[in-house]
This record gives sequence, C-alpha cells and structure tokens, in this order.
Amino acid sequence: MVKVEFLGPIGKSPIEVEASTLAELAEILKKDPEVAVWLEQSAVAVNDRMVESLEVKLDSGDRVSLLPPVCGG
Amino acid sequence: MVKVEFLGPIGKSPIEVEASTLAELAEILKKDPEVAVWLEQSAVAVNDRMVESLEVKLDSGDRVSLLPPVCGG
Amino acid sequence: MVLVYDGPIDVESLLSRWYTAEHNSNYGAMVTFVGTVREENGIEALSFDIYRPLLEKWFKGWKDRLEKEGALLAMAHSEGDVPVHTSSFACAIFSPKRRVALEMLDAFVEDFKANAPIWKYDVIDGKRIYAAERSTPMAGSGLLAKG
Amino acid sequence: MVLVYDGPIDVESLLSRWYTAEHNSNYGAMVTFVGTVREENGIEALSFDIYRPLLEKWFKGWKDRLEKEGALLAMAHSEGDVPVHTSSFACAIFSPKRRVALEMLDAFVEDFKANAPIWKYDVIDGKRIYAAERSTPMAGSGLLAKG
Repeated sequence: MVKVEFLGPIGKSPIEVEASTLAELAEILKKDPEVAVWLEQSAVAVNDRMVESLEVKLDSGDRVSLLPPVCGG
Repeated sequence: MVKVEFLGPIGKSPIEVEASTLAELAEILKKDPEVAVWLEQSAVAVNDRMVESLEVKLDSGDRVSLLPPVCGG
Repeated sequence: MVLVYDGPIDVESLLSRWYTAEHNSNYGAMVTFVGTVREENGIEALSFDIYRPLLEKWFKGWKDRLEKEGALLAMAHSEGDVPVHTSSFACAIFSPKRRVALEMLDAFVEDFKANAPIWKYDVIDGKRIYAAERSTPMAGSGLLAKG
Repeated sequence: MVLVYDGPIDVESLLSRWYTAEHNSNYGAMVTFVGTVREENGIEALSFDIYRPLLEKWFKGWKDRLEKEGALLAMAHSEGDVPVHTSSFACAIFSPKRRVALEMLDAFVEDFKANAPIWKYDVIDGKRIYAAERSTPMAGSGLLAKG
C-alpha cells in the first residue's frame, strides 16, 4: 500500500491505495472528484523528494505528497 | 573673493582666490602642485551644487568644493 | 534550519540575534528581507501552512548554494495566524562582498515565493480562505493530470 | 535625514528602531543592508570623512525617487574610526511590494558606493591612510583638469 497525503488547502485526510507507479496512482486519483480538480496545479513528491516523471516506481510503504500552488511570505 | 575648500584626503586648508568663472579657477589651481594632482580625479560643487561646466560663473562669496574619489560603507 | 514561529515573528529580537551571531565572522555585508502582513481586502490576518520536510530540503539547497559563494543564509517563517502589521517571513544573507549579498537576496526571495512549500490563507471574519489567485504552482506541477 | 554616528553604528538598536517605526505603516516589505568592517590587510579600523551638506542632497534625491514608488528610505553612516567587526553603514527600504524594495536596495547601495560624498581610510598602527585604490571618482570628475 502507498500512502497519499494532500497538503495545504486540499484539506483531505491521507489515503492508502495500491499502485506500483505514479501513472497508476494518477489513474486512481483522477477518479476522485475532490482530488481531481487539484491535479493540474499540484506538484508531486515521493518520500519528500520532488518527482517529474509518471514512470517513477512506487513500493509498499512509500509516501506520495500532493503540493498545490504555494505562496509564502 | 571665492572660497575653495578641499574635501576628504586632499587635506589642505581652504583658500580664497579671485576668479569669475570655473575656467579661471582651474588655471589658478593647476599652478598649485599640491592641488593639481587631485584635479583629474575630483568632482566640483559650487555652493553645494554639483557642476559639470567650466563656464559656470563665480560671484564673490561663492564656495567651491573639490571632491576627490569617494568610498562610503 | 528554518526557524518556524507559531504566529508572528519577533523581528526585532531575530534581527538582533542574527547580527550578533555573525558580525564577528568577518562578513562585510548583511542584507535582510522582512515580510509584513498588509491591511488590504478586509483581512484581519494571513495564515500559513508549512510542509517542513520539503521546506528544509529547499532551504538546504539554497544554503549550500550560498556557502559556495562564501555566504551564509538564515531564514524564519510563521505557521498559523499572523495579524495585519505583524511579520511572517524574515531572511538574512551574510557575505564577504556586497554583490553576492544583493544578488542572492533577490534570487532567494523570488524562489521562495515560487517554490517554498508554504500555503497562504486570508483570515476574514475568523474564516481561513486559501489565497488561490496569489499562489504559484510549483515547478513540475500537473504531473498526475497527464497521460 | 542621514543619521550620522560618531564611530560604529549600534546596528541592533537601529534596526529595531526602523522596524518599530514603520511596521504599522502598511508596508509589506522591509529590506536592509548593513556594512561591517572586515579584518583584512592588517587594518585595525576604517575611518570616514563625510561632507554632510552634499550627502544630505544626494540622500534627498534618493528619498524622493523612492517616495514616487510609494517606498520609504532610511540611512545611517559613521564618521571617524570604525573598528574591525563593527558597522559603518546601514540602510533600510520599506515598500508596499517586494520588487521595488529589492531593486531599489541594489540600485541605492551601488550609487551610494559611487556617489555619496564619503571618504574612506585604512587605520594601521594608528595611522589613517586614504583608501585610494578602492575609491571611485564621482560623476563629473576631472572638470578642473580640462582646458
């Protein structure tokens, strides 16, 4: 199982899903309307490392974070 | 009489001279070796206003300042 | 490490602390930036969420980059509510020479705005409203919308 | 007006004073620059002469320029001896928005170096030696060498 957390204003509790790549996870998240609206604007980190490819492999216990648009300061 | 003051490192006491333009003053100052070495690198103010032309007229009581290279901070 | 304040930053003591800690370290220039909450659009405060693990990584990247230039970086940010006219962000750069300090301050603050994992909310009538239109998608956003 | 200190600037109290005076004025950004005397070339201190009437005029030109951008400028400088690891120059810009503050800090500090009527000396073995090679001729220099 992979843990997915939704940071900042997404305001959704973490979920656990079965997915072996980010591409698979993307398909799952697109089906959740509450999450789908954020996907276009969100960056992604796996175990606190920013990632930029859907081919990234996921192992059980991995933690994926969705980071919506930021504004510090 | 025009008062000429030498700022910062020139380290010379003010002098009073007869001059009706900056061009005339330049001729006088070039003859003083202690001052002449600074002329190439110094800016000039008349009554605390920066000037950029030798044609500037001088009246009795005017104060001319020579400003050698600066380095604040 | 980023100093995280619960609420407003005590700017006076923070700047004193940074200056005191480093003025003997032979840096010729200190530059600082302080962000203060403006009274506008009827807000009573701004409020912030921080994702600390990634903030620390992002900050360490900048700290290392500045270290290569012989410079030192320090930063503080608020979490939670920060009332108008109090401050939520402060940073300082110490450098042997002024050019590095001035250029890096600009670059650091701009990258902070674009890529530090911090989320901002307006607080109006006690309610927290995400500042969506002032926020910037981070580098690499939209990955999971692809395919 | 430029705050002129006889010897080193008390940076901690000065920055506190500037921040305290303006944090309620609805400026979103404060930037500061502090110049500290580095220990190098065997100096024990730097020493400064200031020509105040022209410094004030030069400073007022900048203050007016910043005011047109809705920003506020403050500055302090030392006269006389400033020992190594103490500070001789400080300035602050307060602005509604960060871009003005960051850009004007850079432009102001660079123009300060080139055109503020201040002369610098190294102090070595108690002797004051003009820092000729680090100094910059002001705009318009050489007028009286012409003709």
